[in-house]
Amino acid sequence: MKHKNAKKYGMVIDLDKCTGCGSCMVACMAENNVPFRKDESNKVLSITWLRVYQLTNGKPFPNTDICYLPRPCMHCEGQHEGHSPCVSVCPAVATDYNTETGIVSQIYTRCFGCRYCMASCPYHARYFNWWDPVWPDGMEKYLSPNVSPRMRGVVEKCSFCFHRYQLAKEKAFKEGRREIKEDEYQTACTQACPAGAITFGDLNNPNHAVSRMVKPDPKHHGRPTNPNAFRLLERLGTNPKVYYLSSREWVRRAGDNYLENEAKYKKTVHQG
Amino acid sequence: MKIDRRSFLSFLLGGAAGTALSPLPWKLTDDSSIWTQMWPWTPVPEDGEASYVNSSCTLCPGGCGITVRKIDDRAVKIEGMKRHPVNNGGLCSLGLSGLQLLYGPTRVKTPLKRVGKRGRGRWEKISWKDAVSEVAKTLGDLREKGQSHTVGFISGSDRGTVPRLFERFLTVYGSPNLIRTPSIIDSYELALHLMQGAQALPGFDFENANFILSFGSGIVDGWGSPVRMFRANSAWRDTGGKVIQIEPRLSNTAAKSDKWIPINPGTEAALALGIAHIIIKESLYDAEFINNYSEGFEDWKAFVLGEYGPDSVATITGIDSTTIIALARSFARASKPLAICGRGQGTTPGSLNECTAVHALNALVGNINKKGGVFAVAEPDYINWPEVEMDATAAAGMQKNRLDGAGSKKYPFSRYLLNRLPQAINSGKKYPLKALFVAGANPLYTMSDSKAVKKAFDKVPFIVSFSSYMDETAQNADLILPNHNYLERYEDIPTPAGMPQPVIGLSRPVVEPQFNTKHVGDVIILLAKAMGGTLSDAFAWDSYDACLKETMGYKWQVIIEKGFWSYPDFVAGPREESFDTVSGKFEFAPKETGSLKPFKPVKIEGDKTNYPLLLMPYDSIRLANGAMGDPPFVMKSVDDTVLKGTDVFIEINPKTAGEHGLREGQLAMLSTPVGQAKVKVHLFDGIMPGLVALPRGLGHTAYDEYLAGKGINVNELIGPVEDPVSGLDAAWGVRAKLAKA
Amino acid sequence: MSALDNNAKEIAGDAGSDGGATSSPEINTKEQDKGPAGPVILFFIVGLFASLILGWIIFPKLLYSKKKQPIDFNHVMHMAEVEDGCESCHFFREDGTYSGVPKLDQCIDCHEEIQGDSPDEIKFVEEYVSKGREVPWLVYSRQPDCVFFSHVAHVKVAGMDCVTCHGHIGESESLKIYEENRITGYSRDIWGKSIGGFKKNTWDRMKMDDCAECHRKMTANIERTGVKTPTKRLIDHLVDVVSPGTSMSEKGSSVQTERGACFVCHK
Amino acid sequence: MDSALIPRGVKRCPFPQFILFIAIVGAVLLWGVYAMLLCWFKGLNQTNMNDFYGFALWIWADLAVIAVGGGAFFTGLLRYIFGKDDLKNIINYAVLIGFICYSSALLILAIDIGQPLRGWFIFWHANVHSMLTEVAFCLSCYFGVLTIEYIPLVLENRQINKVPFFHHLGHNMHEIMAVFAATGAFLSFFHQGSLGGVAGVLYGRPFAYREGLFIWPWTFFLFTWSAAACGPCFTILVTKITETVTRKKLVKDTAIQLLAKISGWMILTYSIAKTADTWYWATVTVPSLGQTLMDFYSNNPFYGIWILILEIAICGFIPAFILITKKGRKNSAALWIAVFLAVTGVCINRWVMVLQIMAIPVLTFENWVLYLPSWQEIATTILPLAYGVILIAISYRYLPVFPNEPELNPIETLPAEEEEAVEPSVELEQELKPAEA
Repeated sequence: MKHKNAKKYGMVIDLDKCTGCGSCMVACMAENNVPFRKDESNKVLSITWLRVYQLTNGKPFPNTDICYLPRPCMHCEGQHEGHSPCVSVCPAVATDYNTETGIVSQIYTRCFGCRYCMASCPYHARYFNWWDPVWPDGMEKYLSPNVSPRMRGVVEKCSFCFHRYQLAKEKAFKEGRREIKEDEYQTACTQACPAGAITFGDLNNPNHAVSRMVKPDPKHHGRPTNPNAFRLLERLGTNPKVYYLSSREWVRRAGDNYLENEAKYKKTVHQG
Repeated sequence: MKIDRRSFLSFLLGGAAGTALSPLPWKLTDDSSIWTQMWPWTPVPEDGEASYVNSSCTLCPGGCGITVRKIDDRAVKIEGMKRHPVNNGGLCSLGLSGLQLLYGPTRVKTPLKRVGKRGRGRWEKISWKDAVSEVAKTLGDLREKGQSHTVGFISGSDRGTVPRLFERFLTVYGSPNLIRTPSIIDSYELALHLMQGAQALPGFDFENANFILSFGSGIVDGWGSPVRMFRANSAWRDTGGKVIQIEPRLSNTAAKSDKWIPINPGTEAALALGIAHIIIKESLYDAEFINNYSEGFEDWKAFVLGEYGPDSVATITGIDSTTIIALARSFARASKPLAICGRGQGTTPGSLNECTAVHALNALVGNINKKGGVFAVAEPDYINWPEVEMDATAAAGMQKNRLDGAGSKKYPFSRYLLNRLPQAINSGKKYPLKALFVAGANPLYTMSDSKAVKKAFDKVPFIVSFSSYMDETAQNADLILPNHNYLERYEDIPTPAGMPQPVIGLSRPVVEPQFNTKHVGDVIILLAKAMGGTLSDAFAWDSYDACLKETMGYKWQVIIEKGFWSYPDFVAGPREESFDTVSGKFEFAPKETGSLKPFKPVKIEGDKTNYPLLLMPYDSIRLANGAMGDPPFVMKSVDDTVLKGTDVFIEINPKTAGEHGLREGQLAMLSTPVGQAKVKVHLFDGIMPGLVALPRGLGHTAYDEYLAGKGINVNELIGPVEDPVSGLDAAWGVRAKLAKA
Repeated sequence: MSALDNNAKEIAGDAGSDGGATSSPEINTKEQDKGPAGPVILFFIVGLFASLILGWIIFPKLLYSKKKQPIDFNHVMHMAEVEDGCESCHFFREDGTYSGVPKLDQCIDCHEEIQGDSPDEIKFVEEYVSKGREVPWLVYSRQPDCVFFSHVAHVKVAGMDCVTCHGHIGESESLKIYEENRITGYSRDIWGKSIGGFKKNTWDRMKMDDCAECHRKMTANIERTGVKTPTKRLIDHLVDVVSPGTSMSEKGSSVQTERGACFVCHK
Repeated sequence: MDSALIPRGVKRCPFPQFILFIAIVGAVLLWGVYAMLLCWFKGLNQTNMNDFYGFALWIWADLAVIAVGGGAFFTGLLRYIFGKDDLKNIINYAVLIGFICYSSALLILAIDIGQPLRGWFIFWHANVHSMLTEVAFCLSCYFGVLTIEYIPLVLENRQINKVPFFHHLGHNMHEIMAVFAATGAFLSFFHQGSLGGVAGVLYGRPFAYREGLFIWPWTFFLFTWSAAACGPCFTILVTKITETVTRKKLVKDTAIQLLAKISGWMILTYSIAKTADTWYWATVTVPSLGQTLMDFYSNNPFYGIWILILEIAICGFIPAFILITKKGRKNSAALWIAVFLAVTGVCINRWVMVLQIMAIPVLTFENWVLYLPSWQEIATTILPLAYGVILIAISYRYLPVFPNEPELNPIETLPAEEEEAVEPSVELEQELKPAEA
């Protein structure tokens, strides 16, 4: 159902600007009390809500090209609002889609660790706490009270720094406002990106930078009409709220699966 | 009454029914699940009042402004300071994870004195009083014996009040041996000195440039002030600025650039001169500048035109001549061109010839001290302390030649030559080093040819580390006098690397000192006072904080409020006053440097027959390779094609790997004339065949378990190569061979 | 299993018809039932009551440990001294966050010196104020770490009073014993004093369901589209009990539960 | 020693031999229990699962045991609803196998979740949209039904049956067994289907997402169908194994043959449906998502196209053809091969529908990730196997699982006098013994 003033928070990541420096990853970990272990080189066991992938065009020297692609949770909207791949499969309502913000939440204390949501997510944006989170003695001092540390045995993922939305709301309430201003709510990665490659805001607001950058087409579930913009795995119909910009054709093509010699956007059929 | 089986069964049934009707099972079920939600071993961060403190990051020379979020007295997050002239809100991954250093397990928590053999990691805690008096006694003894010059001091910087305190101390004490850790800045300072007569820092007006010709500089790999470079790079995307990246490997910078031109490693100087050749031949240079403000152009012109035709340059560099010609034209025709050098992060100074050739390119297009160009930025002159009074011992000590040979007849222009120190100590030709102080540096990790460095350090009988962390150097020290962490102390941060206008940042205590540490400035003052005499006189301040406040004078109020001091009305002097050379003009061919000698590539170690490959270290912004190592979060961001478990990957072209019969992920033995190491193979199309690249920043033996013991320190495989003019380390690689392991 | 089985004396396969074959056991049963029927039921009742007593009376005593507050506190006396009611001490910070239990800083103005001669006051000043130590209050209403509760949304926006959730603690002259759940570590006030989970007043319990209960009522009040008949209300209620979230009466922002989205109150 | 407990008319091995056997299997069981405790107390880091393999060996084992346990519901359905009386001779064993399979599945699920103490959230905070919720509810309910179906058999133990209450309870339960069988079949239909749905609804995973052909997710029907088809094969297989181990004929051929024949036709129709589904998926669904069939079966060392051929052709059509032909199923060796292949086939199907889904990268810049289970995972997966063997051994020894056994294995000698003591009800018991009474 539609709410008055409903927001649809989304993100635009300019891959031409992204340098792959990893600041977003670290800002995210620092903001969200993400634990770490002695060896984090096994990436299928490493909790990185936002992971920066390295893409290569596969061409031999000297025509090789690489591109970095930061991948937070896509906060998929699905084919009808809230039918993201993960939300409907959770047997205990531990993950939820909020129609007021468009954010897919994860409630760690409700989650009992069946990992069905992980199996459902094609982006591998969901992470399981295989271990108890342990901070070296004294280091738990930097933990933020605004995000609860997760216990062993539950799934966690990017929340679009929802606690920042909560804090912004509290401030607005204190000042007698019911709504927050656009710039009051930013994710930690957006804020930290030294290249200014990430833009975050309300996709429902046609005047906001995120809308202007990608020009989402509301008739086609927000598919970008900017020819340089794309979403990951567009044709699965997950309808992500994270958009990417790239001036390089091969990068845009890497965002989805295409048959050989296939034109870029073939009309796809989805059932939901 | 007989209790038979049926009665008992009946009792049990009743009990079951009653239990089901009581809250017991249901509440226990609920509570046990709540227990899992509140496991006592999962920490619960305490809530409190949020506040923000502005400070400056000193983890690298970038000088970013930071805003630290606090909850009551805990620092919980570091963010980039909005509207800071360097970083305007952005921050690199190292800066973002600073709290892991502040609260981390690698902190040295109290002064430590070595027990047993050096480097064994056995320590005893000692009091600050004892520690200072022990150092004072050692220094006093040396001074009494007239050996004050045998005391050395390695510092990560020579700018700002803290390094100036070191310098002041050594001067009054009587040792010329203050050594700054090297970087491309050394070469640039020399180039500016020789060509412009300036004792200044190089400043680059990237924000106003629109055509960047980068000779391997990692614009987005941590060169200069990293966050500022990221911002500039993004601004070029918006404004249509172009970046041309010249290097043999597809670095992140190369990938982000508008054009990547692979070049035979080590031949950048030739390419710069080749470009100059075209510009001169086609008269694309800035005649106004050349005619009015330069000297020696004709000689240089003859030299360049004679030796550096596009075809011969093409042979040297491996870049075809049409590309060179096109490159030269687009560079010269761009409205705001800017050429820069310093490979990767500028970790090594490199060849002086190369630096002057690149700088000459900028001069050729009239790009000196001009919007969008290169500036010679004078040190902000806020440190005006009373002159020191030196006693006879000090004067005698200061008369001695520096141990590293900087300023000697051989290398008259260089100020610091840390790369020559191990050799000087190991050869024992000059004089021994009897005591060594290390602050803001980790030479045992960062200096190349680790074995030789270790050997040299072993010969120094007394090593004092001021490190806040248990780094490699601290681990091998005799005494650790731990400095406050950068979030616990005051310190001024003068102009970050590469800034075109002076800025002074302020690092300030964000939290109370967590451990029994002391500001290194305070320790120097205490030490001076303990030694008495002229030393005591030269350090009249009560504390470092008092010293800093006094030094900053009227700026203090502003800097404490804003977090930095900038010179808003700063304008570079007119060109007439820019050059302080003998001629008063820009010198294209400073006679002293022999820059008119034909280009000879830096001779790197190893012979081609035994070592058919070339090993180049590469820099990644996700791997801190200076005095600081990666904190856990940054280690976490390192890709699994760089490090897997404890194995580091070398990058190698699939073609070269094929020739060696190596597959992706295979173990191999990498050998150089300096050392050998077991590595894993990562096939990477973006690297020139015949090359092998290894990342800097791994292979730590100190710090915590999150960093130590992972990968290889590339410095174990590569040694310094002296630049014939500057004496600085010009090595860009080393010959290598690879065998299946 | 091939060894000789010496029990097998009966020849199998002679299973005949089953008609009338059940008579003898039935008789047996009846005989047995008649005799000890009384004691059997008695045992049942004994078991029933024993377990009921265990569950309702002994269990809660075992489950909760009793802790005394470090010092006593008189809300009534303080309320008389301040002008702004609860918010005088339990105030909102600039950024809208709620300060909760006062820190020493707030007390120090009046309690720099010992006020009066109560032993608690003396202890407060000597043990805490003069040493600069915060009082380790045991907070009755402390919610678990996973809960995000916005006081400002409830107090400033919704205009609720403190009593609705916290009860009449402001009218207390001394602090009650703090009871801590030995398993979960929570205050007993979260589950409520009644071990059965029953409540009379809004402030008797502070579990999620209690938040939800009130929210349902409030949403209904705010977004009422038509008056519900008692039957409709009953049906809705039943639907809600049987299958939470499917009731179409008041939709919240959650796609899954159609109540308020989980992230509103969780972090 | 335990002769008083052993059903009449049958021969069992000596007690020490039995104990030795139980001890050996019990050791395996304890090994599994140890691994289980490790997983519970130390967490799932004991496994080799990872963020790509959120579902792995255990979920496969779960799906597989439920599929092969499907023999219980399908045999029950045929026996009680469709009145295939011949199957009365195997229904007890089918129920027992089903009971073992379903209790194992529940146990594995309890180990598999990261927070076992919160496992009940799936019921209390159920999300009705989730396939897994449906699985959990149906699974538990059907486990309840199987327990009810198993209890009468337990009550038929010679000593228990002496207690009149139990005797009557057992008798009355038999009377209403058709109701339970119907309930069981209904529940089974749903949870077998929802297990298929578990994979089929994953529209973010093109390999799992099987749409089209009338209704979605199509895996719902395929799973039910394959369980109904292959479950009885597992029942036959286990019966055959039991017969081999005990060196006795335990079930009449008529029952086996009937079951085999029905299975055969089920497998055949299933294989056709599965082929159609695969065809539709490969030619319509997958290309619409920009991929080709071979994208899922190449570029990795394990999941080649062979797995598809093995699953559908070798383990689908071949056993189907063997079982539908009279000659095929009459031939003992062929029957063995057929039921073995059919069971393998359904297990492979469940394997690919769990593990291959996880292995396949959907993002173009991710790679195949293969997985090897840790010993803890293997031990906990073997644990239900050991438990099943023990339960079968005990049931076989003490319960009249095979009503045909005394008939098929007449005992020549009549020694052992001690049995005289329990005279009065002996005849009655014998009369009541067959479960179909």
